[in-house]
Amino acid sequence: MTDNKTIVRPYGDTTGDGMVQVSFTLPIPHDKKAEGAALQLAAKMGLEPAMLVHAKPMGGGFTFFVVYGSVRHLVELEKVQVVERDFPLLGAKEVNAVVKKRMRRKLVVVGACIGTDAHTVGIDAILNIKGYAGQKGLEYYRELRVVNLGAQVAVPELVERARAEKADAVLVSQVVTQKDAHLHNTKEMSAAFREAFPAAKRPLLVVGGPRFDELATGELGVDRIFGRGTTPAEVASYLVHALVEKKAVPAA
Amino acid sequence: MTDNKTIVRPYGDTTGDGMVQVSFTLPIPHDKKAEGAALQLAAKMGLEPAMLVHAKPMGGGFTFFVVYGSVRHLVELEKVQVVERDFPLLGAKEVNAVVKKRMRRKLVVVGACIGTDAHTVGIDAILNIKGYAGQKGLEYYRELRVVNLGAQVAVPELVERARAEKADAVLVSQVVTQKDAHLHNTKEMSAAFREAFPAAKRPLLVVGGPRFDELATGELGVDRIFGRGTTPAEVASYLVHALVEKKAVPAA
Amino acid sequence: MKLDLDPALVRRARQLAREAGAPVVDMARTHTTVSVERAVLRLAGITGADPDGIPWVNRLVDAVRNDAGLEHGVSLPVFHALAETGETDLTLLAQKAAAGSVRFTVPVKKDATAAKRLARRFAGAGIKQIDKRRAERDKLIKRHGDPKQRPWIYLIVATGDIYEDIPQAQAAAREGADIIAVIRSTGQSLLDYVPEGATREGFAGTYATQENFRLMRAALDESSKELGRYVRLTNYASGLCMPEIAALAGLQRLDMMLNDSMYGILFRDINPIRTFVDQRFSRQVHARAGIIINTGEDNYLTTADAVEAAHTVTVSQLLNEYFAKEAGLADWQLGLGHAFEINPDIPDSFRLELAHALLARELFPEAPLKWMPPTKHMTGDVFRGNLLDGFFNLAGTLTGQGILLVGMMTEAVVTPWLSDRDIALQNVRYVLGAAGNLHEDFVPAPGGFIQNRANQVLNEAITLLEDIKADTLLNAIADGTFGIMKRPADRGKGLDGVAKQAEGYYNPATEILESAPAATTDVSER
Amino acid sequence: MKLDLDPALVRRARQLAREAGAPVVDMARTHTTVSVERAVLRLAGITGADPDGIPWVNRLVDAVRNDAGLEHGVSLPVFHALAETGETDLTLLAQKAAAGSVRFTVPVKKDATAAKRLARRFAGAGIKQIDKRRAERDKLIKRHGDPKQRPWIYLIVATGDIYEDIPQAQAAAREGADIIAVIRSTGQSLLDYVPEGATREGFAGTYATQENFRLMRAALDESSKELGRYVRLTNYASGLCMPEIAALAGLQRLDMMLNDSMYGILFRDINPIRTFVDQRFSRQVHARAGIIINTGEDNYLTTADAVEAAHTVTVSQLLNEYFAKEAGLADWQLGLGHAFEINPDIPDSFRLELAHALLARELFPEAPLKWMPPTKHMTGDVFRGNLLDGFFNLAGTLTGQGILLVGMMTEAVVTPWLSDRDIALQNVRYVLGAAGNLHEDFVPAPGGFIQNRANQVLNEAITLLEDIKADTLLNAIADGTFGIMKRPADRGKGLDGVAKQAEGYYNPATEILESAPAATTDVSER
Ligand code: B12
Ligand code: B12
Ligand SMILES: Cc1ncc(COP(=O)(O)O)c(C=O)c1O
Ligand SMILES: Cc1ncc(COP(=O)(O)O)c(C=O)c1O
Repeated sequence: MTDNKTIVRPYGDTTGDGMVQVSFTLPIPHDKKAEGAALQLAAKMGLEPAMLVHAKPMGGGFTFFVVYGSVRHLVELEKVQVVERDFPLLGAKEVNAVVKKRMRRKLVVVGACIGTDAHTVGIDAILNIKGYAGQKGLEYYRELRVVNLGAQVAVPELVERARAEKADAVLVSQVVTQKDAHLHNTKEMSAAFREAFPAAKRPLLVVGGPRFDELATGELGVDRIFGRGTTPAEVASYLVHALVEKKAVPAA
Repeated sequence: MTDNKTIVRPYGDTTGDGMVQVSFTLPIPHDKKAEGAALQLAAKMGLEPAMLVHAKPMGGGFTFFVVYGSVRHLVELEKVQVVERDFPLLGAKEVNAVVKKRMRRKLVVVGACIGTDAHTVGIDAILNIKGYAGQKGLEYYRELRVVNLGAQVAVPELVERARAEKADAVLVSQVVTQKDAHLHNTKEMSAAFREAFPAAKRPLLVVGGPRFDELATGELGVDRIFGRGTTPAEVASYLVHALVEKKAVPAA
Repeated sequence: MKLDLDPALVRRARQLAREAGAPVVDMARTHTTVSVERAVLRLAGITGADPDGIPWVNRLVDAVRNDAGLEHGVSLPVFHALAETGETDLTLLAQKAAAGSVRFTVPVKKDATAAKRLARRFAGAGIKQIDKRRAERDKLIKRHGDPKQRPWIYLIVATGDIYEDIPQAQAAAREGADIIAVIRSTGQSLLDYVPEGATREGFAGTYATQENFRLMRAALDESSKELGRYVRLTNYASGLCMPEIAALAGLQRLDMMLNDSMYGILFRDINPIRTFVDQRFSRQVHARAGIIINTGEDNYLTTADAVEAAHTVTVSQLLNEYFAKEAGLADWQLGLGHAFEINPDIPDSFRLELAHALLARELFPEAPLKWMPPTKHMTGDVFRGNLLDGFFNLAGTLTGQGILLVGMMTEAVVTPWLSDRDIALQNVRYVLGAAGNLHEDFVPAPGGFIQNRANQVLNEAITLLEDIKADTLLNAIADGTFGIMKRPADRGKGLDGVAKQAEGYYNPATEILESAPAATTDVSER
Repeated sequence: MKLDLDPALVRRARQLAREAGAPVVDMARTHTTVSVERAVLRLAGITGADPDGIPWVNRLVDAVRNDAGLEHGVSLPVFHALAETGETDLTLLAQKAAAGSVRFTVPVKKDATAAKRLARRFAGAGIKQIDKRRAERDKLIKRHGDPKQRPWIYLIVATGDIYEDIPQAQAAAREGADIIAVIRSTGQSLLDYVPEGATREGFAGTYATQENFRLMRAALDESSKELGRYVRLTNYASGLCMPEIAALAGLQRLDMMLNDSMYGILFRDINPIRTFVDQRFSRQVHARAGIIINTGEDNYLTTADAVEAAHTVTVSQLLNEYFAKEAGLADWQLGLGHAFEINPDIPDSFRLELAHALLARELFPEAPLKWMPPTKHMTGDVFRGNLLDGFFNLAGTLTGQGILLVGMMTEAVVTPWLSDRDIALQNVRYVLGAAGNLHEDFVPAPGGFIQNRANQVLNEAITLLEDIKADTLLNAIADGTFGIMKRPADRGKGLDGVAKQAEGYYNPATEILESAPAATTDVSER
């Protein structure tokens, strides 16, 4: 495999075969027409030719399908957009040293699961000493002061605490995504901070959770988004980078 | 579920949510960019928003992905094309009666797996007395004479036997589809029959197997295609319909 | 018995649980909560909500509390006022109270006696209604029959919209589910009221309301008839409204309820005292209604490690058993929870699961144990997920679990899709059909890995129970003993809804529930 | 022994197989085939193909047969001609013969003695090459080690293109495969010659050629080094060129070969006599090369029902064992096949699988049984497919199988994709890691379902062997006893390539293989 490919296709068992697997349910009873409908959808998704390999009626009005086939789409690697880490990954010592030297006070982080979300394991993985994936959490960093508000924190309460604690950064976790709960809650949160703080004083807003699109900062009004498998060191390094190194005034 | 819907979308857990599951491999090592590439492909397939829920590096240069998301495509039921059964489904008795009365001789069927394909279970399911899905095969029909040539029959041999047996219909099975073997073999077969017989004398050409597109008769040069789960009665009924009822001269 | 447990050790474990739990029961007997009081009034017939969606029962209890405090219970003031105003309907009384035209006082002497009598009559009517529902259930089970196999197959619906939930539940029943659980919307458990009416707007779950209960139970009655098998319905009592939801469940003939003595404390940060008080009353109601409770030990293993913390599950099961029996529940009503949550990558993980599952089975031989699927170690790799679920199902049948909560391959992705449920049920059908009798050939080697592990967990549980007894359960909870969650007794939500009972506290429902024995359901039929 | 089989019955079964097989061995000893003769010449060093791709060995044997017939073997005429023409290279001789400039006769007397000596020298060189390869394998196994676990993990690649196969095979090895099998292109087994060179154009498999063997073996040697574990390579001997491919496999240090005494007859409609003759010679070569054979009983269960026909698998295994031992193979070389092909929808299907698998295990305690995954009842439902494969893996480890052919969730869809293999290996790793020691707790109930079923199958096998002995094996095959395929002895492909040996028939390779014992490989290391 050479690394300077710029266009690739999905790979089943031969380079360029474009093969993918798809499954879905249509809300129609199983018959030939339903199978045709499934193939129509596969065609619209770009599978050509598509093989309908499984169709299972479910409870009367629904049918589940499995389709295999070759997608005609090309993946253009040069056009791929990702949030690459644009800051150096630091160890705890380095983070502490930078904060101590440049801020001359503790960097204050306030964390919470907002809305009705009670999944604290993710934010705890980042904040608690215990940490994640073998790395200690931010509480372990001597020069950070961490206030973890836990689960189901209402947005006004979060804003108040952030103000009271003089938070440099607010870290929010959202795990439940049904009906886009995570997006609604995050937007509500960032709007509240924008309303409550003048642009220059607003704490850095960081949101995380397994189902975010890391590119969506603009849309959600936050400074950074962290996804699946984030480690504490990444977060700490980012905070130092954004708050100390860049001394960046977060975009309003 | 009403039956007069004309437009539907895939169904995850709510009407209209459009949710589908997709998996594929890209021939690139796993990193953030690869995940972005996977999301790009998902977007091209119409998933919007797409959630990349699994990425697994495989043997260095490949990454496997699982993506969930909502496809924007609509399934237009009115535009679905299928080969609906356009003939009545007859019992063995009726088939025998029609052949006896209208043909006044036995209807001759020659069957084979052609090319290098040795999967006889499918054609045997249609032809052998034992049959399939509780239905007896064509050998059981008193007024049909069945010559089953078995596996890996070369096309010239098939043409010769069809001529020698005065076949009314030739039934060909193709199960192996890698590199479109089934399509190549079928085309070769139909071309050979077209060359060997004048249009009016050419036997009815029927092909079957689990991965055919039943709409592809024109492209493959055959009269009918049968797919997954075909039953002997369907085939017998079709033969009677095409050879006796319609007295159709198959299109050249 | 495949584990060869020492009966003396088992007895000791149970004795310790009793001793560790007793002070908490004393506390529960001597306190009340806004939700307990609201539950009483719901049993007494109050319904409906104000134009803002706040139930009249909340308005009424708040009004009473304002005027007369909570410590005497609301029954005396409310029924005294009812008699005084000449009303016959509690809902109308609540409306009047909301309009400010009624004031509440704690009656004394003759007035008190009269109010008690009235309260007992009203509450008694509600409890009679529950008895009727229970008899109805018995009749329907007789008519349609119980599931043919053990474990019973338990399936979740969670669309957020009761009208999407219903067809999905019916489809699931058709595909083989014996029990349907309607998951609640996130956040409901922290609401200090029970929403009203049919709802379509939940997140990752559907609100638990009396009307939703009714709609779903009616739909499943249809399914039971269609399928010739009584399909059970489950919902959640846990949360700030545990007693009220228990009452509504009894009134709408739900069949099982999630009801854990500590879940609310640990996972919803509800005040410990509030929870223990609410829990006891709600269990008394469940006992009466013939409802099977489901406890929540599985949750501990999502925050703590399933191997390290295995003994905390055992301890919690023993405590849940003690609290449940004290509240009047019978063995057949104890759906004690445990889960298949060991990291699948560790060596012998499946045998460890078998050891833990068998330990629970043999410690609680008469209880319909609820076996919960892998969640923590599920990933977006849905193919692997379905495989893990298959081994979970296998462990369930090999160790004779009573209730199998069906795992979904999309556990780490979405709340279950219709097709996920279908695939999951197919998985269960395969495993139970192909290997449902394999327990006959499953004989843990004497002194071998499985027996040793089970005995180790039991011993660790006993040591922990000794510590808890010495230190008190409330302190143990404060220290993060369960699920690594630290919950001090003076913190957490809902504490302001708790009151120590005053002299003369009166609760007609408790009185009835503690005096008359629950209607007998033939246990052998369960 | 978990099944409590009656040793007298087992002895009887084995005795009957010997008696049923003996006439076929006699037949094999007294016939030769074009492919046996070509194999001898390949051992003697002929290589390459004419411009049309027809190997020179085919051209040469055809020429000899034309001039002198087949019944004396080709060695005498060929080496006589070699001596006569003064050539030293068989390939050049073949080219001359093709050009019509050599004619072949069967030498007599002194000429015959000289030709024999020459033939023995040439063939001996090839066999020495095979011995060298075997020693090389032993050395590499010592260096890199054998897999740590049983069963060994066996994986298929089948892209049709050797240059796609190679990276896929290496990726699979990295993910845990202990054995890589390169599936052959459809149709190759009916070619009466072995294609030449590296190939990229197979359908649903890659051509078996000496060069492809070499390329893949070299690639896997690299992988072995990288992984610190000797990765074995498998290909297919079966088909019209069984003896030649066996020779090429020995020369290129393949480690295992598909080699069944009846597969070609039943599933490729190859003439029974041709097959039995070819089979014996090819197994003698495998014996010498230290190659493990894989038999094909699994295939019967794709056309016949796995429950009804279970005993035909046992019978075939016993016959395969007899033929193999007669040809010089040792127990550790007998990868007898069987498969997980019972309809998963029938009750207790998994326990039936366990019974069948354990029967094979206990009948052939020293053989590295090859356990084949579900194929027939796999469907396009890949989620269910992965689950079934998991239970297949579980059955494999519970019953101590030697070689696990890894099942693919896409069995009913496509030849395996890279990702299918990865998912399948992950499945195997989970099952072996989580439940690899569960056999300790798997104790079929005495007189229970599993023991009864195993004994029933053994009894049915004995009855069938008695019938076969009475009726002859050739007639039994003609009657459709195996896989419901009817194959009369006078029909099928390749019959014209068979000749009864004449007086004075000479085959230097057979002579060497039957006299000198195969190099000893330390069995305990396997
Ligand atoms: C553990 C768990 C629970 C526990 C939570 C315990 C606790 N104290 O957190 C319990 C049992 C209580 C629970 C309950 C429920 N759960 Co839950 N739960 C899970 C489970 C199994 C694992 C989640 C987890 O802990 N992952 C491990 C952590 C480490 O990963 P993570 O959260 O992704 O965090 C990482 C990154 O995302 C990132 N990150 C996350 N947050 C943040 C924040 C910042 C600032 C940064 C920088 C990074 C960051 O860093 C972390 C480390 O890498 C998942 C299923 C699964 N396997 O994923 C379901 C799941 C999340 N739960 C779900 C649901 C629906 C619920 C309930 C609502 C069900 C109900 N109606 O009763 C309830 C109620 C919870 C509520 N009100 O929110 C759904 C959500 C569906 C959806 N996509 O909308 C899931 C996916 C299960 C399912 N398929 O239904 N759950
Ligand atoms: C049984 C089987 C075999 C048996 C075949 C025995 C025999 N005598 O047929 C054996 C073990 C010998 C075998 C060998 C091989 N097989 Co195979 N085999 C299968 C298997 C497990 C089942 C196929 C089957 O019998 N289906 C049941 C029948 C009833 O279904 P059907 O064929 O679809 O037929 C129905 C309809 O399609 C239709 N129909 C079919 N034909 C016709 C014809 C007419 C005229 C009509 C009207 C209808 C009709 O009616 C039938 C009844 O409804 C499939 C995997 C699977 N589960 O599908 C692989 C499979 C078909 N095999 C496969 C391969 C690659 C091979 C090999 C080439 C592998 C190798 N290189 O060694 C070999 C060689 C075979 C060869 N030369 O062709 C691949 C094909 C991949 C592809 N899509 O290209 C599959 C899909 C497995 C895989 N994933 O790799 N195989
Ligand atoms: C015992 C118990 N109660 C309640 C719940 C759900 O609680 P909530 O509705 O607060 O999310 C669970 C979690 O599954 C539980 O185990
Ligand atoms: C023993 C044996 N030989 C050969 C084959 C493959 O044969 P072919 O290459 O003819 O498809 C099989 C099938 O898997 C087999 O089991």
